[in-house]
Amino acid sequence: MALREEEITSKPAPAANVPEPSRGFFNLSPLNRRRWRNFKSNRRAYWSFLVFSVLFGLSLFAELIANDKPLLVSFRGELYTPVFNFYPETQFGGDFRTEAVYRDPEVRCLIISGGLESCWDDPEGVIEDAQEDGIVNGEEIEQGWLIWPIVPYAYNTINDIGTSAPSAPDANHWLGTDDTARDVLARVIYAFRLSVMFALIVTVLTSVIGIAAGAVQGYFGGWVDLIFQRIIEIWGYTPGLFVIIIIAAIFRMDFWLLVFLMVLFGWTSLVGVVRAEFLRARNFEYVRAARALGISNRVIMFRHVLPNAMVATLTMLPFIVTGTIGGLASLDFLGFGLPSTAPSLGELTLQAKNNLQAPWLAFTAFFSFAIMLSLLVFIFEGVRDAFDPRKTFK
Amino acid sequence: MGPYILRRLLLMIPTLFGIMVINFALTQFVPGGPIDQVLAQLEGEGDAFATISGGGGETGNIEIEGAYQGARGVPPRFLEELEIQFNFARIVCAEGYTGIPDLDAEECVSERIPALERFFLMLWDYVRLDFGDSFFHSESVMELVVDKLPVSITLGLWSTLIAYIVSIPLGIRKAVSDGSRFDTWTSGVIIVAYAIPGFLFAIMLLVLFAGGSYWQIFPLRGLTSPSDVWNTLTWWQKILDYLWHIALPVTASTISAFATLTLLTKNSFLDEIKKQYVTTAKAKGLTQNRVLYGHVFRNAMLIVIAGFPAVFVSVFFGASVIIETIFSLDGLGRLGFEAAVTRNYPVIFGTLFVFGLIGLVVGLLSDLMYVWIDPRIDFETRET
Amino acid sequence: RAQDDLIVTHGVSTFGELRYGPDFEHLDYVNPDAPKGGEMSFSWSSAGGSFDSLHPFTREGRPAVLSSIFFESMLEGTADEIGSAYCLLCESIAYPEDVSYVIFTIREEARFSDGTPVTADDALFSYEIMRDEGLPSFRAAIGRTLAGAEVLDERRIRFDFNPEAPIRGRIVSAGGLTIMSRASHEASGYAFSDARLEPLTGSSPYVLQEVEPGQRTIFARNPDYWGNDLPINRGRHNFDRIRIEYYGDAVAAFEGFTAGNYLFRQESSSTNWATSYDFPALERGHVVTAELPDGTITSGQSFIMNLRQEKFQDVRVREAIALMFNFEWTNQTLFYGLYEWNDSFWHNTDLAAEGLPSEAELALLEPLRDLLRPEVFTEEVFSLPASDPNRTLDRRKARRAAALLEEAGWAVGDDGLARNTAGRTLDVEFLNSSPLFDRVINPYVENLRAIGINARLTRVDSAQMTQRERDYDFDIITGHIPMGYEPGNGLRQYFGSESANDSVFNAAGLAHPAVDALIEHVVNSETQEELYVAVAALDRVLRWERFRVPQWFNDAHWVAYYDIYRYPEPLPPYALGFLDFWWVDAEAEAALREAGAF
Amino acid sequence: MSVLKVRDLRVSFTQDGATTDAVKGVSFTIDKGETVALVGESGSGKSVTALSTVALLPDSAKLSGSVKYRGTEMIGAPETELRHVRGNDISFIFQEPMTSLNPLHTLEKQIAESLGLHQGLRGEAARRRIIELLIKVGIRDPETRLGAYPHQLSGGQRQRVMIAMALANGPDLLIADEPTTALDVTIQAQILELLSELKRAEGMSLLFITHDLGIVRRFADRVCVMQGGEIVEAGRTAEIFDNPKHPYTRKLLAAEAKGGPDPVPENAPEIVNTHDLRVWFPIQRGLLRRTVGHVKAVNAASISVRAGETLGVVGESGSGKTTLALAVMRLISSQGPVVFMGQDVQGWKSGALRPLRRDMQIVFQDPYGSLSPRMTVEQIVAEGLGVHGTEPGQNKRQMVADILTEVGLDPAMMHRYPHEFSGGQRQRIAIARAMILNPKLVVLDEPTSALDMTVQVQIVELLRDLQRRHKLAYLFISHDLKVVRALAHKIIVMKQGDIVERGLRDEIFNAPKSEYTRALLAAAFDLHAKGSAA
Ligand SMILES: Nc1ncnc2c1ncn2[C@@H]1O[C@H](COP(=O)(O)OP(=O)(O)OP(=O)(O)O)[C@@H](O)[C@H]1O
Ligand SMILES: Nc1ncnc2c1ncn2[C@@H]1O[C@H](COP(=O)(O)OP(=O)(O)OP(=O)(O)O)[C@@H](O)[C@H]1O
Ligand SMILES: [Mg+2]
Ligand SMILES: [Mg+2]
Repeated sequence: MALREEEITSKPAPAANVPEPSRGFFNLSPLNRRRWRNFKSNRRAYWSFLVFSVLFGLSLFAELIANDKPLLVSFRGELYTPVFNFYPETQFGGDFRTEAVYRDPEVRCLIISGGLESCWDDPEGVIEDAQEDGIVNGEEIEQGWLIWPIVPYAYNTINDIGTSAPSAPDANHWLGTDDTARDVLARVIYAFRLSVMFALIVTVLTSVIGIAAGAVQGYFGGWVDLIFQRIIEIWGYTPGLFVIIIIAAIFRMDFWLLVFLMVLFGWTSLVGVVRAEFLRARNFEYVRAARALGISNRVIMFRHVLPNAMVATLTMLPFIVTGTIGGLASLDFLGFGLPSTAPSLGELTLQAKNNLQAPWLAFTAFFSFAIMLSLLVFIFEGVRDAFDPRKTFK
Repeated sequence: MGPYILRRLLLMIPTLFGIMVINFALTQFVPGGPIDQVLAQLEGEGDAFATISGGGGETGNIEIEGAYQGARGVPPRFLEELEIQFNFARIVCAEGYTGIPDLDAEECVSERIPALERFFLMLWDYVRLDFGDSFFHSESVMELVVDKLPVSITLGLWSTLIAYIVSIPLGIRKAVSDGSRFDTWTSGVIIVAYAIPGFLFAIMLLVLFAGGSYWQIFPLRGLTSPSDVWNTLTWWQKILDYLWHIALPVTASTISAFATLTLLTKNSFLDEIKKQYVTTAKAKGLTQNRVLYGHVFRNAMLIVIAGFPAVFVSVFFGASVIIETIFSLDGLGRLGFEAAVTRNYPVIFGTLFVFGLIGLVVGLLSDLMYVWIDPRIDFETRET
Repeated sequence: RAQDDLIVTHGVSTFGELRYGPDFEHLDYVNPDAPKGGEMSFSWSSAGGSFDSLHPFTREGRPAVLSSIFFESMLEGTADEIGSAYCLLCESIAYPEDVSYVIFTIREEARFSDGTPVTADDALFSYEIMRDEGLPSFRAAIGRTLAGAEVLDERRIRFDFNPEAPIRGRIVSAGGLTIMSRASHEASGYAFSDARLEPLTGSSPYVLQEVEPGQRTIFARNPDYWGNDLPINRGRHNFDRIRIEYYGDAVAAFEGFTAGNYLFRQESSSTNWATSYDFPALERGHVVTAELPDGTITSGQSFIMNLRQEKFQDVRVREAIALMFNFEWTNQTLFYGLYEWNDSFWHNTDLAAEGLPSEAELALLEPLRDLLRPEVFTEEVFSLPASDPNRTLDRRKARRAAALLEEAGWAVGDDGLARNTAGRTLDVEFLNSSPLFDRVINPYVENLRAIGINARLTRVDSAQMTQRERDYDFDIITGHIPMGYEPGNGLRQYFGSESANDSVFNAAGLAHPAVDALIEHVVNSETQEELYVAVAALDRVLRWERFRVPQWFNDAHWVAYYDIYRYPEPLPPYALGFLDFWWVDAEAEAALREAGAF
Repeated sequence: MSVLKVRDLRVSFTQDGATTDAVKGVSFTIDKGETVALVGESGSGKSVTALSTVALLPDSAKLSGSVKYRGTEMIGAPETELRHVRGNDISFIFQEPMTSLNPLHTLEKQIAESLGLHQGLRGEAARRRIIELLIKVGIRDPETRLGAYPHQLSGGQRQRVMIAMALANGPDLLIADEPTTALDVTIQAQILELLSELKRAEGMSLLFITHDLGIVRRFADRVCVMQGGEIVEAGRTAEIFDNPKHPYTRKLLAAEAKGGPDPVPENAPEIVNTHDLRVWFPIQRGLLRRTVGHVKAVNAASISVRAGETLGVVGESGSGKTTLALAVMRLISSQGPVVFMGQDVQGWKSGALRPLRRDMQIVFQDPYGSLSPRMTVEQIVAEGLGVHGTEPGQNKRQMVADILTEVGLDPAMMHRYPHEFSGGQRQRIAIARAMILNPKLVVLDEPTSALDMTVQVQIVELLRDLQRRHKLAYLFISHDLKVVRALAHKIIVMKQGDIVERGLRDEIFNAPKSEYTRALLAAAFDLHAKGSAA
């Protein structure tokens, strides 16, 4: 074994220059790239993430997917976009100056037939006639058309279903209708967006505040902890319901007000665990080492301690998300949530409870929750793995 | 530690005071007070549970007892009496009036008591452990609470216990076999269980296993059989009877509790299980279970175990109104909900005070538990 | 006063003849040979399905259902007459021509359930305690009618009436007083206003057998009941036991029925009635369902507009709003077509106004012509046109409503909202505390928006609802305007100007001099004809005011029961009587028990 | 028959897509009663080899080859079998005792567990045996120490607990991975004596991993020299020492920290000075944790270090060296003034102290514990730069790479997490982290304990070089008197919290005054003398 002297020396040749590793992908640092790779190698998490993103992304365009206004209307040769613009019925030769109700046969007839008078008597007949050959009663008409979204109902469209609501799924209403004769599918699409947005915003805010508060308490201890904890205790015993009633009596409930209220009463939920983790972690040797380095407390808390105290937070996050949706539901339940026209998964669940004879409501509610929660849990599991330095994938 | 505990105990006084102040202040602003509620009830409305218990027709209430004849309405005098009864007002009599203050007397009038004074009167009563009477029950607040305890304890205790007993070992196993098929399907199951909305699940259980349409296995309501049956049972039959009754409600209130706890356990374990000291423990030749339960457990379970007392209390507070309603159980959940809806302030404040106190003590205990679990923990500042 | 001036009778009626003479054998609608025995059981799940008191005369505590079952009163009404009452505890009623007082003579054999005789002193006690410590509404009613009472002897008591009290209801209201035993109250150790689970002693056929709060109450027939042989009691009180099961939740209660935990059920939800009655016991024929006609007056359930608000001053706006409620669609889509429309304030009775005003009505209306709308005289009484049941938005009605709005100065602008000349939108808020009504109001709101009204629904909790109602801080609420068969003083509370700003019953805040005048006519009418005419005129005027949008009512009792109960046919118009004159068919019961139905 | 037979063992770690071959085909055998020493470069795969014998490597490791314990194959053996062998037949002393003990178990519990498991000893019997063991490994007042948690022990004490734990069951084969690095020479001697005793009495075999060639020479029967994952040379101890064949072996044997520190200029400013510094740890008992007494870790320590000067701190294990260091760094509370660059920083808030921190750095005795597990080495080393700012024109990454190179690490490894390194590598990371800031004062708590001689020499050179260039002041704690001699200008000797002697380097080494110092020196040089004599 002939080794040359240089090879033996344990001192590697001085690295004259370490090139900046190429930062291709999203410009991630090597560490983040490693995390991203870890995340991706958890197939379950990765797919969940994709599916969730797609679902949420789609629901952002709910207005184009489920709406009771056509996407595009051609009337007398001109194009209209009812989804984005307000057109009174008079625009199409009708008699109301309020917004045209496009799903009304009369209005549809007016559009298709280019504004025929006979629409008032027999809209269906005229439509059929017009679509057949473009000639109604022997007269040539300026044929118009409407392009509908996939689901031609909005979340608050009250449908004429001909039977009693809630009605079972059928060709028109794929998931049936709810107890107010509104299309369940359309409501779920909007509800998914609303609930998820709501929950994500609330969760992000509550966890940021909650983690910060817990971290400060646990890390500094002493009087900071004592006083802060007391404040939280006092806060914890504040009857949120009453505050909400008071606020609701003063303002009209809307999305952002509810977000505010939920955050106001939700941020304490993480404080306890984060505080406990910090109380423990601040004794670790590496925290001492960081302090010896002269790193500021803030950085120590968030760069050194937090990642190692993240378990609880990451585990709880998906549950906070769904818990928030559930909280919204209970508020709806008591009548302090969003107005009952607003689409929310909570409202759907309540309807399910009150209409056991209409199991499609329960199934829809349940599957929406189950799918969403599973996706979130799996995603956060992946995130946890990605941040686990010891995680290995085979 | 001694001085710290003393400090915490002393701080409970201002904390409790703060809690009471905030709550009292808030109730001053809540629209609709107890008097409105009395009036609503006298008019046959104001059923606090109408929203929860469901049912009810779209037409007015069905009157079983024929409505009494005569006009409806409330004399103003009655309102005054109510105000006095509810301690919103008191009778003051002109000077020189002797005898018992009475609204009927010429010299006496009812005078509203300022909020601040009411607050301190109330606190003074509480300090003397007098929690007053419910506005609506003709029972003292404490009696009410004691009446409702068995239900809450039953639901709370059992579901908490079951949740812990199942979730912790399950979480540990999942951590050990992270990524395996077992891990995946158990995750699936607990998530699905969690995703079922609790009250829907409760109703489903009720309809399936207690109603007359499917399998009539369990009773529909109550904690035990009615007293005529109950009194004939031997003690072990009583236990069976009790278990038989609580099976459905406890299942319903436990079902969703597994998910968080299991995953919390799993993730905490995952974090610890690869640390150096675990290798040491393995090198000692310990069985896997002893490594897991003897070594990792305590390190991993800080959050879970330390949270236990808090969970225990929250079980009382958060006792589910809906589960209680569905299974016709009269517990604190319903008491609290009803009190909030009917603005039954003595009950609200009384329970708040007592539970607040218990909560604060338990909070302290749980902090001490941290120290017991991990002796490195203390609560002092690190400004050395 | 000389005894012989007095009219002595076994019963009284406000107008006209008594149906039953002094020597009647039994009430016409009962089965005099109904077998005694068995048990009637039903469930209760409102108010949280619990109770903590068996003392219904105080505001404290939550009294159990039927907790006044223990008590009887001097007089007893019947289910096939209006305004008649017959002696029950009393042997005879005696009163002077001017009805300034009434003397009841208590039957010799009348006994409380503890065996002690019912005395005039007990009646006095009952009167006094209810007057001084009873529920405020009792107090108000008693105080208004009765001036005092006096024990004449062991068995005779005299009640004096307030001279202002309308003559019509005097005797009935005195005779309706619940009679309880003074001794039992004094021995109870409770203040009268305390809630409690040991009821006061009464004289009725039922006594308490078992009470378990939150679970059940059982009332048992008193075998020693003193009045078993009274003609008025024949064929009645047939059940040995009445059992009431309490459930916290409506679904649980229903499941209890399907499981045979109780055997009689009256359904109140249209959805349930239409969809839930298909469980095994029913399919096996153990349970039968029936829709039994209900001849009672409706409760006047309506959307009520708050006339105190500027925007509702114009009757055209009110009519436009009313037009947009599509009852037919609502009924078909939301209620399985089970309800009826209650157009009149006296719907389902002979008192309602119809068509053009009659001569007699005109006689009352003519003097008020200046105060009234011309259409009252010229057109048929106002009634909303029927809508298309298949479409939420009835274009015909919408067009009419839009035109009315426009006429009233609310033109629809470029944003699709109606605005007045000041540029304000027409904001209409529905205030509601019941989640059940969301599904009714939401489509209505959508319809209103379709004609440019900026409508919305606000749901609040019941305490806040009460407060806002009392502060008149609302636009439209759902309310009841329950009218009686013999309306009287109560009308002032509902429609009188004096109550417009201090009564919750006059929710609309109606203050209309013509209405006030007509109420006087009603109150002072002395014969049934007079009354009917006056009420019809009032109904007509009220309806033309268009301040309420009638909702609906149920013209039948929806009942389901295990096939062991029987009832006399035909049922009387004014009561279902399942606790009163139904009975158990013992054979059928045995058969079902055999079959394992319960 | 051989107790352990390793054939062509290969271990590689897969992380981040790339594989690192840590062990590349190692073969050796250990016979009954034999001591085999595994020496070699830091990071050459010694620990990994040792751990793989009873399958204790992390999941990311892939191993092949064969390890036979008394004829039974260990690689791929079922868990139950391994469990039986572990702790009972093969005992382990881990390289990093600081992190290897369960932080939440008391000392008593940690040892009792092994006893209970393999010998069924419980209660009083177990306790007696524990005390006996603790006395054997030289822990003072064992009775009072039974309830102590690892964090309340000094580095050396923890290591001795580790040893006691490993010896508790009288193993057949003891694998000792640098068992004496944190021990002072007297205790070290005592421990080695104990091991020989066991060898003699019970025929225990030993796989001994160490950097201390003196010990190897005195103690081992055979030596395997490892480099870069391979055994480059193996043979009987005497042969290897007398006649090393492989160039690396030759180099290793030749390496020794020689020379002395450069003289300190007369007028050098004083960087730090303490006067009667005192640290007493309360002893708490019971649920309420009442204070029942104090561990007087440091009593009235007065020290002073000038720019360019090195103060060596030596003394028995548990004598308060680390505590003193932490107190000087103001990382634990203490009483008495700590004057840093002319300012008494005692009682300053951490915020006020922060700007000064750039000038005072510390290398912890437990490098593993002092590295944040979720940060990469790059982040760890660069962190201080981030706080205190880099001078313009400097590239952080480049600076990290340079300092890593200087401490002998491959900069390519800087994206790894701390747990992916060997003990010695981690120690060097800790040194790099402190040095990158160019501080004025560096407290080095046993900075070379896990380094092989060649690297040690390199580090000593580096330290000297930096001191020369930047006039650094060092507070240098070590048990290795040779390194102390090579670096320190002044020396203090500590014993049970007191400074028992202080003086210039030569005074202490040549004319020790106190009894204790004499004993210490005797033990040290006697040990080594014996070693070189053999
Ligand atoms: N988990 C791991 N992942 C990746 N590489 C690792 C891992 N553990 C060890 N290594 C690498 O394997 C090589 C051998 O490490 P080992 O711990 O066996 O060294 P050693 O000879 O014990 O060194 P020292 O004397 O410094 O303790 C080192 O280069 C180290 O960086
Ligand atoms: N947090 C603590 N609580 C109680 N005692 C402690 C604590 N930390 C250290 N000690 C004790 O203080 C004494 C001094 O410990 P220190 O770590 O300073 O020793 P050392 O000189 O560094 O020893 P070694 O050479 O073994 O590292 C020891 O007896 C130790 O047990
Ligand atoms: Mg090593
Ligand atoms: Mg030390």
